Amino acid sequence: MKGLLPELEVIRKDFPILERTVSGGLPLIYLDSANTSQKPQVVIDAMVDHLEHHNANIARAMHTLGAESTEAFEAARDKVAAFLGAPSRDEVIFTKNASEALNLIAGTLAWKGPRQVGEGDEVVITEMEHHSNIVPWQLLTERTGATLRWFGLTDDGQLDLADIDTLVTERTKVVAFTWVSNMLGTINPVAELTRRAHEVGAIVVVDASQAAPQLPIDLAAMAPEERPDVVVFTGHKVVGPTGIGVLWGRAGLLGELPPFLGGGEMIETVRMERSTYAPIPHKFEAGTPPITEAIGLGAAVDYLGHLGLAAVRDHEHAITAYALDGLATIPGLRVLGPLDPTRRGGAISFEIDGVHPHDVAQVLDSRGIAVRAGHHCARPAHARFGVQSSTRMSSYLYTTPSEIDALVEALEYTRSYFKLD
Amino acid sequence: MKGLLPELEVIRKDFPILERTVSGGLPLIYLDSANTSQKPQVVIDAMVDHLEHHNANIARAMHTLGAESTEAFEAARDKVAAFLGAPSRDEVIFTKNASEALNLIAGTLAWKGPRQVGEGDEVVITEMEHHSNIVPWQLLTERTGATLRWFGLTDDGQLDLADIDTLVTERTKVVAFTWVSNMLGTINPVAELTRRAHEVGAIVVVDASQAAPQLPIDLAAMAPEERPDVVVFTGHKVVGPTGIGVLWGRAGLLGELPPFLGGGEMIETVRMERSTYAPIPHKFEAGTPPITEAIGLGAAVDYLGHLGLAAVRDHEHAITAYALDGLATIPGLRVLGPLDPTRRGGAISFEIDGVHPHDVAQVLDSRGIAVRAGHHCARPAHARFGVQSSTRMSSYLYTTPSEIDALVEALEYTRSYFKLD
Amino acid sequence: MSELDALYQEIILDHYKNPHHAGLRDPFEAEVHHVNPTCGDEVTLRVHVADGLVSDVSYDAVGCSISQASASVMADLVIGKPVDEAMAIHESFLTLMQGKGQVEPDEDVLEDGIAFAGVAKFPARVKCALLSWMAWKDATAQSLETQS
Amino acid sequence: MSELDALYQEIILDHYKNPHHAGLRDPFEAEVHHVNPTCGDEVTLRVHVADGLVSDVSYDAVGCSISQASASVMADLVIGKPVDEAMAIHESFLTLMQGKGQVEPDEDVLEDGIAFAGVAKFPARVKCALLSWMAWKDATAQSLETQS
Ligand SMILES: Cc1ncc(COP(=O)(O)O)c(C=O)c1O
Ligand SMILES: Cc1ncc(COP(=O)(O)O)c(C=O)c1O
Repeated sequence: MKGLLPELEVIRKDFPILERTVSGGLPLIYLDSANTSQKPQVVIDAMVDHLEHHNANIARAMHTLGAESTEAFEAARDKVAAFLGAPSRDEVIFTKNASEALNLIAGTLAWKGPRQVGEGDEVVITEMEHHSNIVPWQLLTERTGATLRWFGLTDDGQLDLADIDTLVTERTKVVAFTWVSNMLGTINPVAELTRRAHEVGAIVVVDASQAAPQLPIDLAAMAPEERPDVVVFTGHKVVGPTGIGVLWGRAGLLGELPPFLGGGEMIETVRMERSTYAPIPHKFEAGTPPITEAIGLGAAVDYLGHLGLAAVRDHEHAITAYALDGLATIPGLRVLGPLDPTRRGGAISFEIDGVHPHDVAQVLDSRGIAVRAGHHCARPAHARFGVQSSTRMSSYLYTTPSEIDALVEALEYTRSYFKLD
Repeated sequence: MKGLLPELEVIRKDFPILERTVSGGLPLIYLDSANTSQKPQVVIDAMVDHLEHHNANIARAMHTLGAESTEAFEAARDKVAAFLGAPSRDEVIFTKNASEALNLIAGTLAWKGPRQVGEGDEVVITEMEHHSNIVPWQLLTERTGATLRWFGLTDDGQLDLADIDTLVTERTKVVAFTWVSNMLGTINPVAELTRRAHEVGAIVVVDASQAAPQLPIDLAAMAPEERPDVVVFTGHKVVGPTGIGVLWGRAGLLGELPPFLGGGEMIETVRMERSTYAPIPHKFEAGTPPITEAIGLGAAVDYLGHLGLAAVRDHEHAITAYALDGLATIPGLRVLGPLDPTRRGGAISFEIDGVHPHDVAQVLDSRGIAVRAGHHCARPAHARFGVQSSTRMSSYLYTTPSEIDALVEALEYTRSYFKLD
Repeated sequence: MSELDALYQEIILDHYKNPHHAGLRDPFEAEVHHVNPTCGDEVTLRVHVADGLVSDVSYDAVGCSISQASASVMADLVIGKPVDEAMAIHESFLTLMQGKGQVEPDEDVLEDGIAFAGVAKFPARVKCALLSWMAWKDATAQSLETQS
Repeated sequence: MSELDALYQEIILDHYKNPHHAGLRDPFEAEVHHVNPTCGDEVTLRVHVADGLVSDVSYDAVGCSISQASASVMADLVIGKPVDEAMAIHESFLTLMQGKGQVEPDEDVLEDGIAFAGVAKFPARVKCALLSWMAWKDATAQSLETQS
């Protein structure tokens, strides 16, 4: 098959969990990578090496271990900056996950400052967002008296940009949207949306939680008017650990925002009456950061960089195309989202007439196949397509065509198990 | 020496980093545990086992790995609940560190709800707080128009409770203080302060970041009027990983607070117009939580429980008493904080006439001894004692008397290095 | 029997295909709406209590075979029973579900409900089986309050 | 020479015990206050620029031997120099400090400042050595703005 990563079997050996068996001895077929990715040995080893040999708190510590730990932590920031092509490494803020990163922006916009959102202002999101890119904006607008608006979706799972000029206006203070949908797989037109939002002076927040794992990103190479102001992603979906997320933000914007969490590390001077704050990135990193996790994430983006994000994307395209073909052979199966594999990400949500997604997932699990069933934290997008929930398969760089064959076969079996023929 | 942990040498073998050498072959003498503690093998192994064999996202996943991961994560919550003697396991919220936990409370009190803080209301803290228990309250009071007040300190490093009745009044909505000071070592009278605050209807927030590692805590055993409403601590100081903290809160109070971060997992139903929220603990756990880190923390509190917190406390007392005696032999050395070892925690900050703390720490580091120099994120307490910074030694359950001997000898050497005799 | 077959007992699939007492009916004292936030399964459920009896339970549910069948079996079991007895059946079902497969179900009490014994071995599905039971308990408590 | 002795060169300890140009003086166009948030070291620093020359630098500093000595050496080096040349010296000191011990210092440019070469091997102390230099750069930039 064209486009697959070379030496796929060797790559799979990097992931210890793929040796595992489930359901009484069946090999694990992990097709839930849009939920969380598996971890290569090199990421686990980087964390263990830190814990066993270099563990210390950072910045504050004046001793050898402290210096080693600080250097490793800040080197992880450099690696993440390189991964994103960030114009400056100080624009990379470590958070606990993508959700916190989105809340950081939405939360600070509520408070006094040049960017404060208030009555009469509007925030524009889309109907295909993950709950983590909906609820923070609901909280912001409810709490400040601003108005939340959103792009609807077309029947083939694209953003409906027909109303763009009535949605994005001078009242718009923020436009927030996902780069790649975790449910529909849709890849959104970041440059076009950003250009339009910038024309009206809005800031652009892009949720790259599903994009970062599978698309090359080069912020510095984007035209400034098409470059989002904020891009977030989460460590555990890019073969990194849990407990760490990333917010990249344009330095000028981050400088305008008031502090988010207060505490150690984010200060310049503290007096009981009043404190002053450190410059970015530290301004937004209160307390002891996820040190081991940042180091693990550094190893993770290095690993991806070594494979090459373009090669990972091609692999995802090849597997996704193959999967779409296979799924098309199942009677009564409907894919939700775009059908052109080159214009979508690797998450494929579908329903099967007559079997509830939970029941599909259960039968698949009994065959060793891990998929997700439910609303995938995208309930409004499900409602838009008139469904309560769906089954989702999501591949990643370690997925093989034969795993897709096994999925298709198991779906046939599911239909017969529930006596649908 | 009486009070030391039995089989201390065996316990030390649990901590791989203690085998390390620094500064060209010297054994590591780690006296910076109040900054962050070292990790036993069993904690590292629990994390590795999860990453290599059970990694999956929790709650959302319907497959075998997902069920295993969810069970391990929720079992960690049970372990933490047992560690604190929490009245209910649902009152245990995982955060990213103690700082986030404190910001969670301070942050949600700014918004509409029965506990909302506003103009005319007062928040009372103390002059010995860590910045993470100062800045969140400064942000809350500055942003809402409330007033921040604080307890001063006596010359021997105790809270000055003389003004308690003028400080804690019907205007007081929150009283927040540290259980054990990370700079002075002072153990504060939690029961007394809490009773008084409850009399005026204030909620009590206790920062147990330094207490949890070294004192037995049993919330259920406390008289309700003396039991704080919120207790927080941080994973990395209780031999657990970074990236995880704990907020225990009385269910009734947590129910009254509006959401903190919005996103996946914390919702009940999401519509574009409006969302409803899950009950605790999930209401306050937006996004993918620090799963591996929670599992590591579970192993950590199990490890401490196995040693017995009373035994750990006794060990700390014995080492602290021995250290105070040793430090008293150094000319020109002044300890900041209480001198009675049984009434203080194991962090000892001091200054030496004629040598700046940085320079002390540097010379100690060249002898393999790791201590902290600076303001230890407690700048107001330093200002109170008229110093810019101090040197801090902090022991833990793996500290031996001979390490204290080495410290005392190295301090003598420091004085001679800087030609102070 | 495979674990899968133990989960999807014939009884469950029958109730799923032909749910008993489905649809929303009058009269009722309380109506509740419960969701399983993990997967979005939902149930709207009404309870009518009269003379200490659970006179009617009616519902509108969207969800998987387990949650649908469970609603059907629950309605069968509690309709017409004294409230106390129905609550005891609820308790007994709850114990079965939380027993991780170690609890032996009592057929005299749970009737068709014993078919759910296999569900207890699938932690992720326990919530499905309990959704309508929890809704029923909630609605019944509210009904009793209305009356008092 | 041990690493410790390389850090605490005699020259550094001398400047620490007897800092040059210490104390705050008039006239000045800009006064800045810089802190090292990690440890709380502070410097208040004034710059007087006249006719393109750094006419005076005066300061009040609290901190460790490295940060104190660095302020003293810095003042020695820049006072009386044309602003451009002083900025070049600043650049050269910065390069030395960020060189992780790999950069060879130029004694003609840095004079006593070469004693800080050993500091570059201690990442945690680099900030100490740079505190007053950063304050000076900031204040000088402000002075020039005031004048234009
Ligand atoms: C008393 C006290 N409170 C709060 C904190 C903050 O903990 P963290 O940095 O893990 O948020 C610390 C430790 O740094 C502490 O010692
Ligand atoms: C598109 C998208 N946004 C945000 C998130 C939230 O990431 P996290 O749960 O790590 O905060 C996810 C994944 O769950 C996602 O797929």
